[in-house]
Amino acid sequence: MFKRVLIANRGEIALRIIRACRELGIEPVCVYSSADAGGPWLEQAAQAVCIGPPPSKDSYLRIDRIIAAAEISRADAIHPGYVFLSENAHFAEVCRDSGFEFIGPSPEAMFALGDKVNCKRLAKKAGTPVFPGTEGGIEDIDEAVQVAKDIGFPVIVKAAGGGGGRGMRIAQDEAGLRQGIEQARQEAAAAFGNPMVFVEKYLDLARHFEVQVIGDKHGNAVHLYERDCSSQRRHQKLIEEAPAPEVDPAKREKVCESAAELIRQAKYSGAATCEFLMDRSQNFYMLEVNTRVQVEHPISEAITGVDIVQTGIRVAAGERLPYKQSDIRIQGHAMEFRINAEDPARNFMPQAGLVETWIAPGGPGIRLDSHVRAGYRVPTNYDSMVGKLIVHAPTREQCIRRSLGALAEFKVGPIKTTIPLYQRLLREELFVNATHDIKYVERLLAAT
Amino acid sequence: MFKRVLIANRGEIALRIIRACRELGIEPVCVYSSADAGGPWLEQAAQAVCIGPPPSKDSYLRIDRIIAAAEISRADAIHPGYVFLSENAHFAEVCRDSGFEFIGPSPEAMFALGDKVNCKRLAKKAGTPVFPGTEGGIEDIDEAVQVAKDIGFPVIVKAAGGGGGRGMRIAQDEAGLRQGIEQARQEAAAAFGNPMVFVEKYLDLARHFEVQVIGDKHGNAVHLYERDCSSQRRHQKLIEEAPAPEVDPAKREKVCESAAELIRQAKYSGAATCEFLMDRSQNFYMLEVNTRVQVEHPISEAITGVDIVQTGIRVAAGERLPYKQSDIRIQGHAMEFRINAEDPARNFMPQAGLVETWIAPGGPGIRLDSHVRAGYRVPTNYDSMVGKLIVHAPTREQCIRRSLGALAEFKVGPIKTTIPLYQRLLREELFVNATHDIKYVERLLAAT
Amino acid sequence: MDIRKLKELVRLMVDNDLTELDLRDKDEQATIRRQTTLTAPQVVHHGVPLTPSMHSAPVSPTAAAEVATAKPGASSGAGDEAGLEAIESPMVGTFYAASGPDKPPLATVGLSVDANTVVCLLEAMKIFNEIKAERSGTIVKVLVKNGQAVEFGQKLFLVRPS
Amino acid sequence: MDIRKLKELVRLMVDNDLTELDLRDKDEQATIRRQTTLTAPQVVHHGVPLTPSMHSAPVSPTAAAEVATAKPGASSGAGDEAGLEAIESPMVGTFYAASGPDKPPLATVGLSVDANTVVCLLEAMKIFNEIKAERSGTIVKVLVKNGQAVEFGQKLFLVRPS
Repeated sequence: MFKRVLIANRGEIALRIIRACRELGIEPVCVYSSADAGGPWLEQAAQAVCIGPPPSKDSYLRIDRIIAAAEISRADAIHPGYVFLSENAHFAEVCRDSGFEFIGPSPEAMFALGDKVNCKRLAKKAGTPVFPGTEGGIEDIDEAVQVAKDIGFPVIVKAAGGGGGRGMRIAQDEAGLRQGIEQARQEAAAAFGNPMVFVEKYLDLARHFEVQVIGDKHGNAVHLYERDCSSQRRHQKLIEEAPAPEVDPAKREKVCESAAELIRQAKYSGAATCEFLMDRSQNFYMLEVNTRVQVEHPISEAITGVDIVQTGIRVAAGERLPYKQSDIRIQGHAMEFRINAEDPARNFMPQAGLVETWIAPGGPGIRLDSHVRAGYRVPTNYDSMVGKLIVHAPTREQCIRRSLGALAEFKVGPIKTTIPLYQRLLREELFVNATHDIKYVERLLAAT
Repeated sequence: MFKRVLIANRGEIALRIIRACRELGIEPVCVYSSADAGGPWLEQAAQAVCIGPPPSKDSYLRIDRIIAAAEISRADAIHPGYVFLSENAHFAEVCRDSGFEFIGPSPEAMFALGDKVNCKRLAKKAGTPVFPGTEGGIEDIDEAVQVAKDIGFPVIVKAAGGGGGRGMRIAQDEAGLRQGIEQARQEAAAAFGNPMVFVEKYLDLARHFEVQVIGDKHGNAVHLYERDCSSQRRHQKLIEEAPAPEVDPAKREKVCESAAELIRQAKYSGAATCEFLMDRSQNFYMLEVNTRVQVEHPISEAITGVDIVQTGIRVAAGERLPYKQSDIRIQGHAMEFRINAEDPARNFMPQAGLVETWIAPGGPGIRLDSHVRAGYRVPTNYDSMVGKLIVHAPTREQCIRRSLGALAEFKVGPIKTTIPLYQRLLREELFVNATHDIKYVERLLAAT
Repeated sequence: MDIRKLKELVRLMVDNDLTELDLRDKDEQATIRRQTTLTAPQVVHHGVPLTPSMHSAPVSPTAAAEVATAKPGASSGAGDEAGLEAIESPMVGTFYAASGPDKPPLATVGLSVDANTVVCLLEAMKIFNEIKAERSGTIVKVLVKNGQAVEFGQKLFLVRPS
Repeated sequence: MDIRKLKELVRLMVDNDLTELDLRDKDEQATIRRQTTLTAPQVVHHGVPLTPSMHSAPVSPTAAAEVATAKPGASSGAGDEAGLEAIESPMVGTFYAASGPDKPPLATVGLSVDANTVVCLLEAMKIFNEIKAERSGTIVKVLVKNGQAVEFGQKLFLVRPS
């Protein structure tokens, strides 16, 4: 096992990793930017090294400084957390080349699943369901129409070289598709210098369904079942829950096992998440694989009893996964609420500044992962999440009730947070009945 | 189910019951003394009624005022919490007579187990192990000597009518016993007007082992396994853990089942605790039965997944126990630390006053039950417990590590608390190896 | 005298249609009167200060009571008008302004009171307790309504001391 | 120029016993020198400001480094003496006072410096970076020891500006 682990991150996830290290008998070392000097989580580290000024690009994204900090602190491994350098295969490679174990997948496995074309190819091999559609670019429009008829409308036309919404068209029927392909080709040619487009199934009222998987360096991998993260705004997850409500148990087992098989095929070690969309008939279509621990990992910990962060460190140190798939059972229901310093009443305006009041909820089934305390100043430089409230209860109904209680107890001020939004969403019929989809939050917000 | 429950208590247990009510869809009503006006837990109640001035005898112990508060708030049941009126059979009777369900046992069952002679008789019938010894008073000293020889020295001579340590003598051998009986008789005669004494087995290096049991009004009862509360000072529990470490599984099953049988025999409904001493050979001797929910109930909740407070309310409303004994399994290890506002460095001097700093620990496996927040003023009128830290982890070793981390994160000031004492005890070899006993804390404190 | 004993006495009276009970011993003294029709309470006096006077009538307290939501000290907002004193509730219960439904209020604005003037009744556990002004002066405001639930310390009347 | 590329260059040098490498293209410029014996680093100059100068020597950084425990701004306690300015570390690494083990310190108390005076080396990832005074004045205090680990923003020298 490692003696000292450097944590290349900040805030709540740095604190989460500190706690995991401490319990494994590892000394956690933090790096921090000068904006985070005095950050409460740093007190809990064995050592803290300032690596640069506030902007991430000059501190938390500076590979050379992070490696230098690992050198001077004599760490033997580096944990990237999430965001920042966590999905940067180059960083993983530099860590390895500099003699530090990267706590995450090998650069090769990260690349294999991070590249969408390669990932889709692997997924098909592993039996992981992907979006049907033309695989490569469209040469012949009639052929594209035939594919669309086979998979059923609506479909989406996407530019092969594209991104950012350009070169994309949603088609509801054949006429729309023919027109859409023409337009998308022109747009893609102009925008990316590459007119190649392809056609995939389009889902508009889907739910976001993601499978937590974890593998070791010995070819073992298990899934820890799934999370439903359909409560989103601008692709930012707000509420996550595990397990996904009202899902057919046999379909759940099948898609979760296919996700575990995918990371086995990729020779992947560490935690990963396979993200899917689930349509109303509970068909699954993989979106992408996140090759790191995720913000919402605690709800999977709650329902399975597995400590994902500790396991990630242990497999990075070469240990075998300490459990088999048959050891993993779903117990109860869990929800996570991302407490963001944003004002939901004023278009989610960010709320950096002094936190004067921070009264956290407690009691049975309540977990709070947060680096914040009264007197903490939220810096303007990083994301607005100031904590995660994780609620675990025997059933989904009880979890909603317990969550409403905890949110009512949770007092933060004078900065505004997303707490009132969650109090509203937990009373929305669509959410309560699990008939929601990835757009319901935006529809609700637009309607008011 | 009840519509509205009046909580005849304060502080953390009032908050615990509020949370349970809320999740059951019940409106919680609090009573409070004027010393507790503005108490943070009152904000979470549906209604709060001031019932008197600060002294408990004029407020939390005033049966008439509590009943009056139940009347004006139109409650249909009363929860006594712990301490105060919780083991007062008269109060239970007044509640019933006034048309309010008492959330706890019937007055008859409370009396049956609360009376030590009656309880011991029932225990023998149920197969619950009790202290061997003369059952009634001693007429003939030679006979007492023979009993002592049969059960083995040391023995304790106790006055039948006694209490408060008077009329008690510990005897290590026959000579000591003969002398002790004489002295105890004289002392008892003088003190209680009743010279009758009896002899029981005496344990000095025992561990405190208590079994959580819960019954319904339909004759069902289960145990939720045990807690070890050997870390005590002046009979006040400091650290509790569940399950008891290093106990033979077959012996555990047997004593726990005998405790469940005892409350079945007593036709007891609600939560109760059978307290035992356990000697080094893991023999058990019942001390008494507590006929209420206990301070340390959360660690049993942690290892069994059962919500004891909610279950207590449900059985009081007439529901059947929602689980059978075979549903109850021990999962992991849990410890509770009573955070008392006392200065361990200054002979545990009470520390009432303003809490300026209150930074609670968090993360996986951490539960905090507390009514305190920064800005709260601890009143001088009640006990010094300001919160309970409950830590759950897969093994005892991991639980100790996780607890050390949580205690290091927990910052309270300027008032002193027992946190530093626990940081010390968790590193004590006797505790770590589970070779401790009910006197080890006092021996350690005396040695420093 | 504990509640159980009192309740037993009241039950004895109801069961046996008694209308008055007067008990005295060296520590305790109680006078209980009841009416057998569904009318309002009738006031009684108590002897030993620590023993409350009581009156039992089969009036449903919950039907008459309004739920108290105000906090003591915040219940009127007028308690600290210059020179005024408040008569506060010494118990939890339901406020009755008069000693019977057909009777006039015991205390109205303008009434001169002294320490022993009974200004209202407070009912709890079917027992009616008379509340005295405990001071001399003039009632200037009645802060609670007939039938309203009150908690300990709640301000009932404002008095201008004489 | 990314780290991977630099590290590959250094590895290329070590593997092939090169002592100097000079690269230029339109965006980047790098000069790397190394010694093949276990001696101290040798200083190099860099051309384009954004490209750090580098020097590689097979010196174990962890063997030489002491763990930094001080917080920036709290590292000296002397940074705000009246009229004095601090030269702060622009990076994380190990402080070397001299350009070689047999060489005298680059900056000692009393030395007059200008903006371009190299006052020390900071090593990270086996690359030695020269640190300039960035101001004119006289060194009045050296705040860190040879071989000590320093973090970003840590005060290295106090200078009395001229």
